[in-house]
Amino acid sequence: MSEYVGIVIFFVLAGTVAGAFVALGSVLGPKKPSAVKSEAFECGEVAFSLPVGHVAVKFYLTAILFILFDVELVFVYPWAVAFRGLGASGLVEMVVFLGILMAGFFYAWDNGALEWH
Amino acid sequence: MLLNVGPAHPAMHGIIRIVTKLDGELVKDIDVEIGYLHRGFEKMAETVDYNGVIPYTDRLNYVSPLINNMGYCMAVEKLLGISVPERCHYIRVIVSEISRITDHLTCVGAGAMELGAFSVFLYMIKAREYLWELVEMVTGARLTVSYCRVGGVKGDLPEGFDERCGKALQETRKVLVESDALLTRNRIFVDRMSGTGKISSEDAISYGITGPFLRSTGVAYDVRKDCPYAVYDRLQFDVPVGTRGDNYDRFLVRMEEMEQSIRIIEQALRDIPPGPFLAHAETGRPIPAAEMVDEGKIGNIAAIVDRRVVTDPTLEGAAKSQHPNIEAGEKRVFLPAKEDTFGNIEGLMQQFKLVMYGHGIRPPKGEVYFPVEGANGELGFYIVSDGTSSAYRVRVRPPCFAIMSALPKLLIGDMMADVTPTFGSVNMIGGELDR
Amino acid sequence: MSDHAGFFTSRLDEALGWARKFSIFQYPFVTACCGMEYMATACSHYDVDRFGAGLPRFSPRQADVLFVVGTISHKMAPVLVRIYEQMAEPKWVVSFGVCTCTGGFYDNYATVMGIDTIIPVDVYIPGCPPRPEYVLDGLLKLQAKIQAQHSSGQRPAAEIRPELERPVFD
Amino acid sequence: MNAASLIQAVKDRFPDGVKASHSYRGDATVIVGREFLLEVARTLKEDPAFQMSFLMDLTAVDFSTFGAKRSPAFFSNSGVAVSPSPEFPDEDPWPGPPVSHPSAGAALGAPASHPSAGAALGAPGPAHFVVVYHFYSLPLKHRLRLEVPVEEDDAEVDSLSSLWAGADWLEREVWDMFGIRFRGHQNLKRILMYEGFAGHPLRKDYPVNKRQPLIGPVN
Repeated sequence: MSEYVGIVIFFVLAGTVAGAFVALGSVLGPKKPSAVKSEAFECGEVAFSLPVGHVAVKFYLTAILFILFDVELVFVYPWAVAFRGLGASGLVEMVVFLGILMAGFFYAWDNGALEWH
Repeated sequence: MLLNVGPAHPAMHGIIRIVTKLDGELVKDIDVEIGYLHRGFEKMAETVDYNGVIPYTDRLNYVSPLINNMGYCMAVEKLLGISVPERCHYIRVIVSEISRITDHLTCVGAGAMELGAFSVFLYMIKAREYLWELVEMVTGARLTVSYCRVGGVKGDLPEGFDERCGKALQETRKVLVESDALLTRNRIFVDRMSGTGKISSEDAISYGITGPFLRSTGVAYDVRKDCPYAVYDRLQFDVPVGTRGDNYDRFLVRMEEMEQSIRIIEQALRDIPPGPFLAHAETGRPIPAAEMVDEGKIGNIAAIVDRRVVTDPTLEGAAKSQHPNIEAGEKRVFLPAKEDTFGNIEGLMQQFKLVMYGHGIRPPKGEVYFPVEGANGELGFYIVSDGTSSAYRVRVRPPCFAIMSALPKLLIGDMMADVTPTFGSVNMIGGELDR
Repeated sequence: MSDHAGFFTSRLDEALGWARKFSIFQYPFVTACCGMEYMATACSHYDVDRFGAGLPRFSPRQADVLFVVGTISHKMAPVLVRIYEQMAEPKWVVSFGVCTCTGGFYDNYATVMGIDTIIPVDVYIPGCPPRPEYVLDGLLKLQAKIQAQHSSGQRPAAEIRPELERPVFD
Repeated sequence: MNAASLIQAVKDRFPDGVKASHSYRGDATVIVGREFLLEVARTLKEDPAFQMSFLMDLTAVDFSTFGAKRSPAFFSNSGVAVSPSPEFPDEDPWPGPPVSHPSAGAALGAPASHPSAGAALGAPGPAHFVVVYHFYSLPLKHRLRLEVPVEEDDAEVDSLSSLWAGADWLEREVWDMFGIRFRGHQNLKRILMYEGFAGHPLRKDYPVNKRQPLIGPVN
């Protein structure tokens, strides 16, 4: 139980500091909403169309690839922390895990998913 | 999607509006809208007299103001049919080249900053500060200098200019070497700059593009070499030429041109015809003006009656003796030395005839076109005169106007992120584009 | 009670004024030659960052001070007013250079003769272009104004200049 | 080739097209009738004798008040504008602004009479507008100026944007500033001023500080 106290204190501190800034900002800052202020800012001109509606599929593809390969890091971190205790078998498991991941990456790379056009 | 990269955008240097039709990140079509900094230079040039136009010419290409000054003054001198003494030609070449270096420094620095290389921007602006201190030493102002006059320049090069100029150029060379090391083989910079904003030399010529932009496509057209003016035909310098005509080549051409400009300045400083900076010592024992005034105040007339007053040759007015080094010896064009204006009636009459409204410089009726190599290309002044003291029509051929008209050809097919480096290397200056 | 509250709110005003004064996020609305002098002021030699105003924010949402730098033509005026209105309170306006103060020597059909005819201005920095030292002095005046301002940030109504008729001569 | 031979070459190519020519201060200048413009421009570009690769500059000049006495200074109440004669004697004087020939039936070989101030209607008098083109040849390194006189009522000239792409924006600016239309130009609309601006500012009859603000007072 005791080692979790550190994490709790960390989150409490983060919460209060962030909350304080937001609260002070909204309380002390003067607010004068106006019609023009709520419109989208497009370099000083009236925006043609807000970027609503369909977006090119390329953005979606890149975003998915990023999430795929970035989330894997979540598994690598605890492994790295407990690396001493796991010994050789832990190393082999991680190599296999990363191997599968890299195979997927090379497949995507080969297919040109990373190219933009 | 229709996106508005509008006038108030950091990459658009604040005054261009590009409406881009985007397909994802690809730029499909572009509509460029300019004119946000149109200040009516050509209309104002018709209301003031010939020397009054010079402050307006500083604000055309305000990054290299001295080149505009020289271009306009040489055009009016061609209209008048007078020529300037040797030393004045050399002074004009020196300050024009200093101004060209500051223009390239600002352009390359801002271009690199927009790609994230902020430190290169800080180094280059530091180098520009050294050169601006030099310009301030010669002309009195950092940016809006109005140094040139029809028929000469405002004042001679001050004493100790050579050492200060040598030091400043050495600092600039050091910054150029640093920036070259930082940028030229930098993987991100090369990837962002090479291949984007390409234009072929035929298109460039058809659009009327000149200057570093045209030279990066492989055409070696430089007004200083093809139609040499001032003393450029006596100075050795070569014209850097690119091959592919993309942003990276323009960056290399500008960096090399700065090196050539430094070379020109050193040659010009070496063989500038010597004109005495200060009044000749042997004709009358020189006494500083302030001292003379003090002596006069306490009534010690005997000490000052045969002395020759010495005033600083630049800001307080040109000392009489070295005045002929910098003016065309044409009484109807150039203001007399301060000592003459207050010393004798001829000087006072000459001053009156040049300054009073309706008098001033009155060239014959005629029209004249004079091209000069500006920092962005051929900067031409077309002047029509109707014999009165103010120009009938002054037309500036803005070099970056042609480049901007080719912007759709540069940007269509590139990605949205390539608009910034391309626009950085177009070096569009609002004052010159919209006049 | 009121002076006690007064004591508390004036302490708060001073604290707020001090906080806002040294964390100016500026929106450089750069159009013309003054931009070169603005670059020189913002860079390492004259360094505006010493006064806490070093961070340019190119979106009106995140900017406190609108630096209007360079001539504003009639074609640019609606853009300037729109950006001013889209800035979040508390906001200030600095008119940088004589073209923004009074139109400079471009007294013709194309130029707005002074931006205080279209938006309220707090600090005027004359000069064509103003030397970096003028700009830093203008910044100090702005900081004094921010310090002395009431925490609610409302400012005296901007006095638009009286309508002066000018001789139209060709 | 130098100015004289260049002018002579153009004259041989278009004997009736070229109305007049001069090389004042060494600038080879040819004055061409409006209907010959496109032809002359095409030959200047494609003919190996000229090879004018660059259309350097395209502008216009409003000669309506050329030579008229200047208005007195706004501060001088004497009502008399002092404008003494130019002090620079000129050995080869400039032959004056281009003379416009009435478009209906160009009088062949009309004498380039010295520009008399009050030209009778129809008689060749100084043109109201002159469209000025500056060409430069990269291979042959020579420059030529082409002037096309245009009248106020139908101020229209052929567009060169089909020959040089640079002409597109230059012509839009001349339309914006002078109100001279260009036949065959794709989208001839204002480039420097805003759409709501009435009038053409660089004309001599447009006062300097007549403002039409989009926002804010008129002062």
